[in-house]
Amino acid sequence: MARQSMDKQFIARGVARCSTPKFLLWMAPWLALLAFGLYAAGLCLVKGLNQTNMDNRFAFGLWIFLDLTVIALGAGAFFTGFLLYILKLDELRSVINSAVVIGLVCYSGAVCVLAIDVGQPLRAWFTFWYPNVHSMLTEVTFCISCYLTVLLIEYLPIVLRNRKLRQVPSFLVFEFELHKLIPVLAGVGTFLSFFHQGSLGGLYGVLRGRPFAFREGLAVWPSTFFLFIISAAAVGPSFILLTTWLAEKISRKRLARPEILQLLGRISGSLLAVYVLAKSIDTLIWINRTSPETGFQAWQYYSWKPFGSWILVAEIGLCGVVPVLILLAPKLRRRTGWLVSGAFLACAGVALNRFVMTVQTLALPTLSFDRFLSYTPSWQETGTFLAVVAYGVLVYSFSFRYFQLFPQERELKTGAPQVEEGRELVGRY
Amino acid sequence: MTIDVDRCNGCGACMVACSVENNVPPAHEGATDRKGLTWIRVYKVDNGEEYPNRRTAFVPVMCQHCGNETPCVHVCPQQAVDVDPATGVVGEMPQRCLGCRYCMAACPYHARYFNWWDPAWPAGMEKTLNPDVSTRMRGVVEKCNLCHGRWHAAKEQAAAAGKPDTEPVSYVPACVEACPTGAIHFGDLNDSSSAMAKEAAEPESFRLLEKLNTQPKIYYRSKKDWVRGIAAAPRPGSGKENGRG
Amino acid sequence: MTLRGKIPFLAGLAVALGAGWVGFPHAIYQSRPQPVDFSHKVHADKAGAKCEDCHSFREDGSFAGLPTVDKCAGCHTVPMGTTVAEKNFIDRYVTPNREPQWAAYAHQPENVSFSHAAHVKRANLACETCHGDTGTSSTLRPYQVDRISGYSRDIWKIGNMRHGMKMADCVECHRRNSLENSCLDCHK
Amino acid sequence: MKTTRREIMMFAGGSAVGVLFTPAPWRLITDTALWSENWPGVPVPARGEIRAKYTNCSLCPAGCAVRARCVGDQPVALAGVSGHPLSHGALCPFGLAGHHLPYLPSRVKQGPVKEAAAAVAEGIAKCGPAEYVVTLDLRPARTASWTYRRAMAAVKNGRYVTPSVDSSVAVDLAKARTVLSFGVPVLDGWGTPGNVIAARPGFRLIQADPVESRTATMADQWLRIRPGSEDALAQGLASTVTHAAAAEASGLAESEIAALAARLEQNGPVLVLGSSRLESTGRTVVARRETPVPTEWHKAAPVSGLASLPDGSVRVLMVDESAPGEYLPWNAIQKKLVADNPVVVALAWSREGYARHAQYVLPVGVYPEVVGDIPPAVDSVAATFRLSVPLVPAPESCVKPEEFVAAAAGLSIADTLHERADAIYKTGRGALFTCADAKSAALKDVSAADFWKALNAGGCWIDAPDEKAPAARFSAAAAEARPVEESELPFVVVLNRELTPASPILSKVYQESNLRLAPNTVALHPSCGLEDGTQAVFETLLGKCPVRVTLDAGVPAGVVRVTASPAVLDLCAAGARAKVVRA
Repeated sequence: MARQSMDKQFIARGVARCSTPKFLLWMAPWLALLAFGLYAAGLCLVKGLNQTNMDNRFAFGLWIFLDLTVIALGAGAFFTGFLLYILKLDELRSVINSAVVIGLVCYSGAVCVLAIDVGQPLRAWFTFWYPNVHSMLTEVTFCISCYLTVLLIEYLPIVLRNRKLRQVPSFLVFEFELHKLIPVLAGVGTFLSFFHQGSLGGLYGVLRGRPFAFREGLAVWPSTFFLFIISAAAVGPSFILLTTWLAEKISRKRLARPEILQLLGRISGSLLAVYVLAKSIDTLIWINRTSPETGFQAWQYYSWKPFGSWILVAEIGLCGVVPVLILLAPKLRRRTGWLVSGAFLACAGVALNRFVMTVQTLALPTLSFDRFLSYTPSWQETGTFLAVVAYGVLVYSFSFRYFQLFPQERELKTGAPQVEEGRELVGRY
Repeated sequence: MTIDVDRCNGCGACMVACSVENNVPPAHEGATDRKGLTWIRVYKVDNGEEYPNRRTAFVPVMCQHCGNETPCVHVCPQQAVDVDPATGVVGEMPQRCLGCRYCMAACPYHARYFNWWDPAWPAGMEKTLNPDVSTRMRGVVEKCNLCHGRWHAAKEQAAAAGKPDTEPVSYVPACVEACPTGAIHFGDLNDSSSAMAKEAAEPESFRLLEKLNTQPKIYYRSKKDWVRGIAAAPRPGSGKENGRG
Repeated sequence: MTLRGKIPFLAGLAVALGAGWVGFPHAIYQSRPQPVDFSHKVHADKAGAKCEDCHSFREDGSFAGLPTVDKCAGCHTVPMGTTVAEKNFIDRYVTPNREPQWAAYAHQPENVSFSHAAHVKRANLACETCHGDTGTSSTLRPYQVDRISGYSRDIWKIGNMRHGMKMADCVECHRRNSLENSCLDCHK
Repeated sequence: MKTTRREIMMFAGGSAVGVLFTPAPWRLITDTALWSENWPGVPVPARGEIRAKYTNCSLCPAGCAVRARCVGDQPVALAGVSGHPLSHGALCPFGLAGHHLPYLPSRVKQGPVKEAAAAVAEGIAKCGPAEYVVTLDLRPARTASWTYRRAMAAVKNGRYVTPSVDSSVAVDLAKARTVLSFGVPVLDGWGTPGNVIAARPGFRLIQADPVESRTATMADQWLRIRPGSEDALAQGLASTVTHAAAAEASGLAESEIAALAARLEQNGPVLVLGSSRLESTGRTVVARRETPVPTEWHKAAPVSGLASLPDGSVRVLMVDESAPGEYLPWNAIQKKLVADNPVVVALAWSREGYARHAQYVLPVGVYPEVVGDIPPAVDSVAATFRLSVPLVPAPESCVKPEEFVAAAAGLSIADTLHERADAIYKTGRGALFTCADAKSAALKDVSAADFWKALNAGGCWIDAPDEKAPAARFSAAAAEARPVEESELPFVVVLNRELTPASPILSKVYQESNLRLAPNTVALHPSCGLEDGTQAVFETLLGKCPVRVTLDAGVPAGVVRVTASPAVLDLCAAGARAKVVRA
């Protein structure tokens, strides 16, 4: 009882949260998953990467693919920050905290997985000490690690504004100081993440040895550099939209005004439109010039089953054009179902794009006498990634419970008694 | 370096000699042709026909030592790979490598290999390791460097003999020495008077995936048209797997 | 906040700095005495030996490094001096023809291919450039090895040396003289 | 005063900040990275003076000359000796890794020597009139072989048995303009590889082979005949049967056979390998002069084949497996053993051969641990004498096979190799090739002592060319493929010769690539219904053994190509029928 009341003291005033046991019950399965994942990761670290199903030909596997995806989805953090603090789009204040947590989760998760993905983690810091400035990976490493620090700093005020912690005067002061800093951080963050989202794209665009991925570009950057930036910026808001909606469903509360979500949808939609256009143009150039010049007829890439041309259609059409249409149509946007599915499609589209860039690139043969390869991740690989998912859910739930992720929640609460009712009932049992 | 595909009878002497020279460990029992360590690998290639028109050839593939925008060099985040301006050899430092495997994704010739396991020799066999080449550890990438151990030895002898370091030293890599049919030749491509440069210039010489414009320094030679055809991109549409070897 | 309030903080700071600057540099090295108390000085003066006389090159140009005991036996089958060290050396190693387990101060990591021929014969570097005044030392200091990496302390510069033998030191000199500077020139 | 939680936290904070301004954390991350360069599990090669030693490879009858690169005394790499008159500087993958063999995990290290000697003595003692004491020698015509023959002559009912009896028949590749090979791996380890490669431009190679073997790949003409139809084709070409019948059996077109017959007519001299039906022409097959032996050795048992022994007659069997040679299937040998506990002693360094069947397995030295001579290879017209010189010492526990057999027979032997060298020297014939300077000198110009010294430095004596060497012919060799026996098992066996056991480094060509067919692997046509890499069971009428399946379009449907490891040879000969089922 005592510790429950203790626990309650941490929960922000004016918002209702479920009982401690219920909360723990919710956390338990995720903790279990996390434990399992950490075991799998441990195996990879102790016994080496032979625990995975990657090999000399499939040098990158599940991990890189999902890292790219997760980071793209996490882009919401920087992009919302950008809109809010730089473009002064004030409505977004109501989701910025949530966005920051999402970003933090995605980036820290990705970095952890990367640390396991390399064969010699003890030497990872060489990249900082002996950087090869020509390597996109160097750019990625620098930007991601810097931006992660930024996110941590952005996360601090959210923590410090916790009801109990603010009682420590010095914390309060510190938080206040930090707050003045936030716009600056947002600026820096934006710059950094713009860069590494791009570099992640460049990662594959520069592979002149892999005509399927190789792209021409502007200056030192291949076109994928810019495509990744736009696509990330486009799905970032969508993902925040999705998570907010999920949080509402799970916690059975209204956390942000529908207008906000629709705004997110609109932003996402319009950017996605730009992306789809750019992507199509890029693809055409690639099919007609870039690829043939390297001696590879583009259509032959799609003659290796199962990666037929359907994958191109799915990526640009189904998961590109369709969500654009949904998210840009005010009527559909107003209907939560459409809005959410639109956002989901957008995210799926970018995930698919990352999959194509990583997995399909490596599966395709380059020499006339080697063969199309397949690869299925080992349970250790999958487990390790599940750990990241679990970790994400845990951090988010924890933050949601104890910190103010949705400033609007309090006023919305009074506006929505019936939901409140339901929660109370649930709470009692 | 030139490799006469018509002379190669696929015995594998080069692969063995290479592993012995460069302290490449025997396979872990879990290793396959996709998780192995073969700095030089002889592929069995056929023309896709059926008997009696079926023709087969053996193609040794090692690091092609690309000269132009060497794909692996500028992707490495921490300068573990470089091209020696003097020799044009693409060198790789396993002790600098962090095992991100980005270079492997970048290499169109699949000439780079990752140490998926700790290196292990049967008890006592570590006595037979070559002192001129350091053994690698698990979790790093390695590849052919044209037997730099032998190169060092040659340089040292030149130094001891009082020759100036401007003078190019001569040595042959283990695979060249081991090839019983003499299919592999090694020499200085820059020296246009050398037999090497002449061979490379002959019409029957070709390089793998030349259109990628990576300018490999390994030239293959064959009088057979279909063999020269392997230099091109995969035959579009042919799902047929001839990736044995 | 009052100064008094800061005291614990400052205390912590002081302790950490002390430990890091004074304690750690000692703790990181493990020190091991050489098997024989050998005096380079005596051999240089009395025997008039040059470095190459004992640390010789082989015909093929490779460097033999530390001499084997039979080389010592050339002179020391019976004591030449009166020192206990020499007597012990003869009893323990020369007579039973056992190799002393010398620890080479300048032993390079396994992945380094250092050619004495190139540096001594071609570039005419003096031994002292890298080995400091070991050649004139009258006693062998204990061999100090890094507990974690297992590398000799001399790799990181030691007192009487002009510079260490880290890669940075090699590269610095190679740059200055615009010599080879690609990885595999010096790494094996 | 009492310390508050706050003070402790501030102290911690202070030290945290402080540490960052000391070398400690930075040195620690550097050191851990350095540690990863030579952490446990990464062996460090021994340093030392580099020397060259010379020997001759005794792993197969070719006996190629070898230059060993040694650190101190330990060989770390092997290579051919360029300019060598026999091996022409070539070395096969197995020879290149020969210096690994002493460390094979499958090596026999200990053995009941005394017990075995006692058992043999007892066996000899109670050997009945119609019972035999047999020495089986897998590598005939060595000096050790002579010791065995003398020993077997010394014991009552002694017999000396070898897998193939015509070790004095030689092939003259240089003379041949056409080589017709029935499944003989001419370009893949047959004869002396270097010599074959040197002679290759001189002849047109026609390979009759059911599968696309490495030789078939490199041949000028590949005839893909039905497995087991070698004999029929040979008869067709020899016109002992009609071309139609031959075509019927071999699956070739009748016109093809006619054309081939015509070509053989025109492009003589023709050398026929792998079949005794067809006559080689133009003295491409000749009788080689014996490498001289001391006259007192001539009191020796004759060379006989296993077939010459009646079933159930062998009381004592001593098998010398020290030098790999042709393997006789165990069931053939077993038939010859007496019913009531025969004594079988295997003198072997590997557990993979007869060691699996013998009741006494005695460890012997392996190449390059032991000294012994290598008889001339089949493609060497002149008699030769070269020694395989030890590069590393054999383990204490090892026995010398010839000494064991001699002792059992009560024959006292001295330094037989030296004796024979002297016998050769007395003839004054031929020339001596020395490896270090790659020069040949007439034997007359060399002193006996230098001769012996040179031989122990990998040198090689080559007999003077024998102008009037009579044409000869091979007797039907055991390896010759016999017609397919009837059985409902789906696959016909085609054997692939690999040297087993070999260094683990051969995993490069066996496991880390499919360049060669690994000992425990079978190759099947992709249409066989099994996936590449499946673990399966290879089964014949005689038994089964586990194998890995690899698919190869070069193997016709209905044929299984399997590497002839002892385990496999115990189950089947070429042309046998087998099935391969998923394990």
